Amino acid sequence: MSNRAVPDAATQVEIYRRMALIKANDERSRKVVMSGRLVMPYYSPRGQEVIPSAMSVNLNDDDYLCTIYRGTHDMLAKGFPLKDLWAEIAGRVDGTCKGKGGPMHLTYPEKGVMVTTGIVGSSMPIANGLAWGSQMRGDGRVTVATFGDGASNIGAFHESLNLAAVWKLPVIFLCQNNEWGEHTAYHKTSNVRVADRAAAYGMAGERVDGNDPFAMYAAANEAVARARAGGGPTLIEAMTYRFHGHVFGDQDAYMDKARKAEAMENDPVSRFRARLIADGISTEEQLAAMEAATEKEIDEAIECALASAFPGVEELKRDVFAEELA
Amino acid sequence: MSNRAVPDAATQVEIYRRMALIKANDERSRKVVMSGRLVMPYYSPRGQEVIPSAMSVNLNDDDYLCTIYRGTHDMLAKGFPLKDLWAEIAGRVDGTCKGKGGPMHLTYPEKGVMVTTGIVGSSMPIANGLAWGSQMRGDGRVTVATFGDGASNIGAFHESLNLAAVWKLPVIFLCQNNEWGEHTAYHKTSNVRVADRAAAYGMAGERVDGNDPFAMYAAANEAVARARAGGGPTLIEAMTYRFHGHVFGDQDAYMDKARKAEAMENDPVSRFRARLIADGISTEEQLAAMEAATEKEIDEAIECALASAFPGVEELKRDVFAEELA
Amino acid sequence: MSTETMTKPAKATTLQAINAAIADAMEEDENVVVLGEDVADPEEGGVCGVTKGLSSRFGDQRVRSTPISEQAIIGAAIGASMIGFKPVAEIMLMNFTTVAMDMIVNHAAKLRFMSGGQTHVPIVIRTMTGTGFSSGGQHSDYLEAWFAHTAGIKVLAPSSPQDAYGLMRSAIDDPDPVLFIENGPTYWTPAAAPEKGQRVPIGKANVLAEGTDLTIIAYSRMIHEATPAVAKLAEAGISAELIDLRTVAPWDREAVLASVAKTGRAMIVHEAVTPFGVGAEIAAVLNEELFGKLKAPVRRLGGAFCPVPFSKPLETAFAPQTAEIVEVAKGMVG
Amino acid sequence: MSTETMTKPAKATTLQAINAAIADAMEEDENVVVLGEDVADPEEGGVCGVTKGLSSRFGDQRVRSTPISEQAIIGAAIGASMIGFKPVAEIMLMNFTTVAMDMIVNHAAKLRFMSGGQTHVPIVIRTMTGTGFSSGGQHSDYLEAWFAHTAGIKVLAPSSPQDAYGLMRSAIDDPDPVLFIENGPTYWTPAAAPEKGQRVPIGKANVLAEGTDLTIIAYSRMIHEATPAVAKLAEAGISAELIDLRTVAPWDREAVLASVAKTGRAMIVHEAVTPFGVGAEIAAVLNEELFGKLKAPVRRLGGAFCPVPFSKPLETAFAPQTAEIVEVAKGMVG
Ligand SMILES: Cc1ncc(C[n+]2csc(CCOP(=O)(O)OP(=O)(O)O)c2C)c(N)n1
Ligand SMILES: Cc1ncc(C[n+]2csc(CCOP(=O)(O)OP(=O)(O)O)c2C)c(N)n1
Ligand SMILES: [Mg+2]
Ligand SMILES: [Mg+2]
Repeated sequence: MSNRAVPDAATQVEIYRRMALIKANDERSRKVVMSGRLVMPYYSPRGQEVIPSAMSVNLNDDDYLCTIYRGTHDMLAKGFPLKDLWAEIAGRVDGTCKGKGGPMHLTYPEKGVMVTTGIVGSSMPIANGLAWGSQMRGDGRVTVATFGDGASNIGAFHESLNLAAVWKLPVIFLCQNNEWGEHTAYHKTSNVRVADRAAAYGMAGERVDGNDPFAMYAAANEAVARARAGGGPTLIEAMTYRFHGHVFGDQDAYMDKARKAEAMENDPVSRFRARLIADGISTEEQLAAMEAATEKEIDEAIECALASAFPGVEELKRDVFAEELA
Repeated sequence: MSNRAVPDAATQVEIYRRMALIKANDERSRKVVMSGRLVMPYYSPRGQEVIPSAMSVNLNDDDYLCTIYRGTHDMLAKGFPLKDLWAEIAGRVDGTCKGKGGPMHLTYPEKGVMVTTGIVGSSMPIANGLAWGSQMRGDGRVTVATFGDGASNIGAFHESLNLAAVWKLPVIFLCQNNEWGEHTAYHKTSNVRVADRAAAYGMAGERVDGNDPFAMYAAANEAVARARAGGGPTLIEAMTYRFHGHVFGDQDAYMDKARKAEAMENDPVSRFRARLIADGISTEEQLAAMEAATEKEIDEAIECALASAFPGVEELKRDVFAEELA
Repeated sequence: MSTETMTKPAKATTLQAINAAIADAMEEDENVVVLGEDVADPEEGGVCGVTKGLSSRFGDQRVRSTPISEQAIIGAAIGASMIGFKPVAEIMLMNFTTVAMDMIVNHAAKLRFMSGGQTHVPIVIRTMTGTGFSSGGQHSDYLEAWFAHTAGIKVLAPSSPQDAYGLMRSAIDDPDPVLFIENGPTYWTPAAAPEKGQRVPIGKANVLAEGTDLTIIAYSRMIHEATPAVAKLAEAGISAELIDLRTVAPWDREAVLASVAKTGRAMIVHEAVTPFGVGAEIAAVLNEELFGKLKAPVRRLGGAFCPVPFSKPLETAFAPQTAEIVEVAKGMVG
Repeated sequence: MSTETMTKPAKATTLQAINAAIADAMEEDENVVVLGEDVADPEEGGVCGVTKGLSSRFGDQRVRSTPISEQAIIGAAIGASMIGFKPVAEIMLMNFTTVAMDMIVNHAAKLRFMSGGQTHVPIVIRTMTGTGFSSGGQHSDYLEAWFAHTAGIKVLAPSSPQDAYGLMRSAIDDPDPVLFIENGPTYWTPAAAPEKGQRVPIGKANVLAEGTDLTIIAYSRMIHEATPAVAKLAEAGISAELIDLRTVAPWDREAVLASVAKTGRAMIVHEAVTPFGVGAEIAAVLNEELFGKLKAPVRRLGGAFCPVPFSKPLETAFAPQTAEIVEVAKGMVG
């Protein structure tokens, strides 16, 4: 494990940029929902910023991602443009899905964001198909399926990991273990670590500290290299913690307060920020400027979104099939 | 492993009796279907006689069984009466299900045969429910779910094993690995042994020679003891071989001839028969008499079945709900 | 709401009514058990709290939170029900029945028949759905027509706290599998509280308003769109009869036919997409049974034929609304 | 049957026609791929051999036998289709769609809409079903009404080798998901062979017999019960028009309405259970569109409202038969 890949300075900064973007976007999202300016089910990814950031710096735009309702962090890390995202969650016609998909179905094929699903476990079977396509084409692309700890107990997980292993598909199963599936603690729903299940498919697998950018980068780097080299799938269980309730409005009384406070104290975003400065990789000024730029981008995206029109009812007849319905 | 339970002489004979019954019944079934006297999809369990025989001698009548289309061996070993069975597969009103279920849905609660399913994987979720009931009642009963190697790749397997492990249910997942799922060889559908998957649930599990009555008895005995003692579920992968095609009529051209010939030469029924005599546990005369009695019983069952009437069309309105339909 | 306060002539919400119905059934019969994701109290009795308080009161064995494993949930309910338990299983949202269809359709609904009556499956499957939460395409579908098209399972869809209570009690009493459809957006709407122990019979519709010009047949949330429509129609001089189906399968042919025989006109309103929906069956039967006696074609108002859209104006336009009901009714009578 | 022999004015079976259609499509378009349990040649091209020869001819990558994992099968098809492949996925029997409903309904059917048209899912899901094999309750169901009630997926159900070929070609051409329902018991019935390359348009019914007294609307195996019924009715002096729907969703309203407008009487025949079945939708539309113009109530003949029974006399009684069609038709016209 000592010879694992280490992100260079520029990559570290880039990982941080994505993390900071995710954090800022989440804070703004919660504010906007809280204020009632936007009404939507909002699943905060706060606390899970490292995972997709350290993963995605190992990916190209044309690598594929299948993510879930709790997925804005995955998408933003993959390069999903803020404007297309905000207009979509505002239900506007300029949204990436013309407002028809909403926060649980954000899609942006240009950056490889192929599917966002609201059905637990369902990112995985479809990810296999994308990976199978890449395998048939030999285009060297990698597909990442993200999902939660709770999703590791559903049938689709099993069928998908098995098929991927048998077919040696270039796919990465990225489990973000935030300790909770809605109100239920992971340890109440399984006797084992998620990563332990890789062995049940003859697949590479590991548990990694998903809040440590270096560990996460190394795991992602190896999994991506394995997939690109035709070495087949990898199951990564990235340990993290969900800072907020399951969905916006959930008062999270079921979450242990001390554990939560501890996790928030160890906020991976501020920790990594401090480390970048301490290690001389970046400076306070540089990071502050980056963060300010991000805030501005978010401002603009929200402004654009709210200025965009709502789709007309004729959209009910469109995109059901290729041909518009009569 | 050296201290494993060994069946006593009477139990050995009883195991053999069940095996011989299964074999005789199978041979007769194939003959009857071949001749066209009965028309039904018939899934021969020939070659798999040891598994349910060595399992069921560890069970009581009120222990539960959920089995599958390829299940007459499981049922007969559990005590399913031949007459009720034959009348059912003949589609007659005296059949255990009045002819409405047929060979894929044979049910006989008196002997604990609760469910026979034609959907791959579906014996397991329901077995959990029976076991959960026993757990709530504290009645000490054990539930056995049997299924094939191919079924270990379907979602229901995963969900069921996980739930059983987390809830510590008194259930045994008995995988009969006959190397084939329809026309597909198991090794093409999974990179691992079925038993290796027990670890993915924190469950006891082992692969055992399912054609060796001693090994199978020991594994079954331990699993049953564990379940009765509140020790939770066990996954047993019992290795065996399917002597015939998937379903009657399947010419099994896809099966390797040498492998099949070898398996048939090592017919577990004749092997165990010879051993019982060699070990002085029984004699040729005793076994021959037993076998003759079995044949007679089968004769009678078939005769009864064919003498029974077909159900009337009014049965289409019955048993849909408790109340007859108008 | 405790079950005590329920006996007072008070208000209750549907959420409270369902909670009370399950609690009262559990109190009376120790074989009633509850399972599903988050249903126990350490998990807050479900994301909406429908089963809140039950595990604290009746214990961890009888009220069990499960992993996210819908096939395992329904399978466990089926197995336990076959040996005398009366499980109330939750599938959090109706769209998630899609991952448990084998258990529901091939097993729960069929085991009685396939076993020739030797076994039966007295389970209640609670599930919630509906437009209005801006949840989009995978969390809002009404799929009752699928189950109504399946022999061996009953389908209930109450629209009020009283019916929710009474139908839940009847569902738990029932010896066969029952799908119990709850509408999310109206969970918290208060209305007359149910009486403890009261049953609403399965298969019996409820005439909510009597009228002579046309019959509006609806269920679940659509009752709340149809009720104001009836008032508006009255203002316009049109006398509409409103029937709350309550049970979708087996639906109350007698009550519906009697009403439409009287009014001569019928409109069916549901939130599920129109084509091949519940409205089709009712329209087909009405036309067959009242052939030549109808004064106007039977009309169906259902959801638009598309996945449920996210964007608010589209989501609102997707499902039938009061104004549309009024307009169509006027067209029928005028 | 090789695709060459198909161009001759020969006979072919539906099984051969489907095989040829897939082979011809694979030959023309390298993006056409096949997956499912046992579909490759080492596994004999499926339990009935529908895909026999394809993996030998087009290679192991393009024709893949899978583990028994229906969710994974449909998921893989969906994913590959989103990036330009045209997967033909097999779900061995229609009852097994129950374990893949989430993938089919929540994903395949909805991704185009939910993505605002950015992605689409051009997959064909082949599945087989039908009474007649004595397979009992879990292997014989017609569930087409479920999918017809789902926006975003098309449903085909051919009754002849020519239609099977032509519809399969159209299904593979189609940019959206298509459920292709094959009837098992008529797989081996020979009839006029299809022409190579011929398409049968999706959404177009076929008038198999012209008549003036009533219209019989059917599809899949029921065509083979209705065809002799038309002959028997002719003997009795009743002129029946027989429409093979071929596409269940979107069904050909124009053709059906035109025919019934002419005959004034309609009967719908399907093997699926009657309540909430496809017949309900057609009856509802006919009554709405031809209100006051019908000479008799629209009749529906479907499967008995129960799981499919095993026992032969019951299985036979379950599904509509020629004699019943004749009898009902006589009652309508007489
Ligand atoms: C099949 C299915 N069952 C239940 C749900 C309801 N549900 C939504 S999110 C969730 C918890 C998922 O937990 P986990 O997989 O750990 O992901 P996280 O939300 O923690 O990111 C549940 C049960 C669903 N969406 N799909
Ligand atoms: C969900 C589902 N998919 C497919 C089938 C078709 N099928 C019936 S038996 C079978 C093979 C099962 O193999 P295995 O589990 O090894 O059991 P065996 O037949 O060898 O006893 C298949 C694919 C089915 N019955 N159910
Ligand atoms: Mg989680
Ligand atoms: Mg097998």
